[in-house]
Amino acid sequence: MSEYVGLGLFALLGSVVVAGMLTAAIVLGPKLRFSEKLEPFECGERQLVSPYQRFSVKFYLVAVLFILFDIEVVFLYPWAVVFRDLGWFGFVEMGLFIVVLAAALVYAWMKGALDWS
Amino acid sequence: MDPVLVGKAVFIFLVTVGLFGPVMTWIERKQSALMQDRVGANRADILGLRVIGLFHPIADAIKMLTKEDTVPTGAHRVLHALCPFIAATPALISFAVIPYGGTYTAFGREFNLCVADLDYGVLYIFAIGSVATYGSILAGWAGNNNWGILGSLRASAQMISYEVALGVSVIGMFMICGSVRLTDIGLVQQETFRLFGFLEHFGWIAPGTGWVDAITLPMWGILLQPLAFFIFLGAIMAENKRPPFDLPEAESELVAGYFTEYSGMKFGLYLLGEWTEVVVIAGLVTALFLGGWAIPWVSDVALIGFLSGLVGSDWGNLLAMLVHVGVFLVKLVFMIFFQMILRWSLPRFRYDQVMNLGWKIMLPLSLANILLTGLAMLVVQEVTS
Amino acid sequence: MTELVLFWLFAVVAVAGGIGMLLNLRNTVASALCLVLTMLALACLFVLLLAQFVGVIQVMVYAGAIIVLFLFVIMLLNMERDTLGAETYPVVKVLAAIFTVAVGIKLATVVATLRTPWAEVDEAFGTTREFGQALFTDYVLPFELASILLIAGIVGAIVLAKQRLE
Amino acid sequence: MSVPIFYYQALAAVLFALGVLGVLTRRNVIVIFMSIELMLNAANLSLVAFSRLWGSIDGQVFVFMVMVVAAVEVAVGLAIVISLVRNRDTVNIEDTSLLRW
Repeated sequence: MSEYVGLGLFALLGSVVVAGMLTAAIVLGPKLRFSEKLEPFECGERQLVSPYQRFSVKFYLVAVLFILFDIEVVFLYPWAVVFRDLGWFGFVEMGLFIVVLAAALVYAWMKGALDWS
Repeated sequence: MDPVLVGKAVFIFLVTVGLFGPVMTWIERKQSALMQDRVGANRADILGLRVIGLFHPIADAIKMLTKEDTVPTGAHRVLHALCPFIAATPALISFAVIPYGGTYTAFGREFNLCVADLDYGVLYIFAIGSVATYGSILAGWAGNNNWGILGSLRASAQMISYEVALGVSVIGMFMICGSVRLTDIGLVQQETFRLFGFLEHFGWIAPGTGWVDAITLPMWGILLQPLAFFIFLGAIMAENKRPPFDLPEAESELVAGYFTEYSGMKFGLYLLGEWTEVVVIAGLVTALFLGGWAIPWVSDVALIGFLSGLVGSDWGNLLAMLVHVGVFLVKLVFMIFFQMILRWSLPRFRYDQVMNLGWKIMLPLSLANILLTGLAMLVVQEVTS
Repeated sequence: MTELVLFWLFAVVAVAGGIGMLLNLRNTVASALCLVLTMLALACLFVLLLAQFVGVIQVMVYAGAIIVLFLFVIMLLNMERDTLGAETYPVVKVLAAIFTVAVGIKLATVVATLRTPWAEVDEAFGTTREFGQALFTDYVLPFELASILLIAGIVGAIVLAKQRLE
Repeated sequence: MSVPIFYYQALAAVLFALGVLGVLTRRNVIVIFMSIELMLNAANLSLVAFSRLWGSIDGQVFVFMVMVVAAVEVAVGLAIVISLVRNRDTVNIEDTSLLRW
């Protein structure tokens, strides 16, 4: 488990440095606050519409495609590692898997889930 | 705790974050000056001493630290402070698994130049990178700003789109190396293959022909998987959201995108994360595709043997270590420079172009690349066995 | 000893994340982030149990993809402005609590009988290679069926979400 | 291994119970989905612990399958939520007792 000691040390270094910078900036910076300054930036105008609106469902479709292909990639990693041992058998089984998922991609493509205009 | 381990961790942390991170502001300006034929950043001075603008990073750091930290009204205060942290930390801690040298034995100790030689090395970087997505998704949402939230949505949709292409493109390399551990991948890339060896296997020429044995190429990823290399580089640059993929922060459209409402060091942390990620990308590309610490045609064993013959086994090993770290750093700097050149020479994509590139070009191509690589490997196995 | 300390650390974080998710009545985004905390703590526990590969995949899939999808939906639909009012009637709450405690106790009594010592495992346990060997030899059929499930998921999600879009 | 298997299983039980509590008491559909994820994760922890206990990798393979199911469930489930919000403008589970509208 010695590699995890190094990893933990590195993670600790990284987070301490970032946290230190954040706190240093909050402590060191000037604090002159008035309501105009604290308004959300809108190129000098008052905010007319709330940023919290409903957005296009396109973003959701991209995220769904992402999740399902992420799962596919996750299957590909262990497969790639043992590919040499599996030989033709492994090639055929992953070929089937990829073809099925490619069909899903084609379906999404045809349905226009990937069109941004 | 093992002092060697601490030394390794601190060394590579200082190099990537302490040295390259801040100096990137300088490199970026100097590089843009070079591309645009100007002198560039050279104003900051200490007592009249300018040293080709090298004091600019220091000036930047001081400026960032002493700027006011504003949190807009209506923002979610905790998340607003947390987001820069989530965005910057993953980049800083992902260099831990990248090896910057091989394994050496000197003075009765074994030195393995990788902070954490994990079995799932590359996946660690991908996993950490996927957590970094939160830094950009939530930044705009926490800031209560129209530009911010639009930038957030664009950023996160872009990042997740390219994460798929990124993950699929390296599979070919994993298949060839039979491992996802970065040190294993580095070792495989030390070997060489005979470019015209197939002539011999097909029986077209007699075995032992001199010129067939003489023409060899190192088994670098860029030579074995050229398509994967370009897809990987493009996808990982899109992940980092730097130009030409800087849609989420397009100044002319979205002010500053998801970090519109961030000032001072919080803003600086986004930049620091971005720059550190440039270094991590360079390191990862070097380790995966450019042979890591390897010198082409010279294997670790040969180099260590040669140097041991000159100065004895212990010092020979240490010298070889230095040489390898040097070679790795040269490749790293080259990749950083390459990214900078792309940044300043390509125009920004349109959003639909970015999404099309990820889903309709890179993903199918990299899937095809996997099948082709598999087929090629199996055929080679059949022929040679 | 170190292991025990680490176990308690991650266990506390995991449970705190779960509780945080339940108690955040107003802010769904904060709920989702608490769940991320639980997922990350669980990934660390997996590594502690030598399931390294599954641990890193846990981060990639749950923290990196599934919760991101949740956040997308919360942001797209702008749930923050929806008021849900009081969160169920007190009677239901009490009943639910009793039921939950009963489930918990039942599960705990079942697992409390486990006294088997940990098996001896070699270095390779839980590595990507060993995992791949098991998945692509003994579990080929579930693996292929997973692709059918995934394509069904994609089709279902697209049909449902694109409904009345045009 | 200084930590008894009981600890891991008890933690899994606690997380599962938290998930059950979430499903039973919360009315926000999205939070209910998250609670289901929590339960699936508790099951995952249990599987991984047993896999380590018997020294057999099979439990970890099952975790993979659970992840696939979780991903698909979330994708379709949240698509239903989106269409629910479009049609009825609510995420409250109690407003969705009608089977058709």
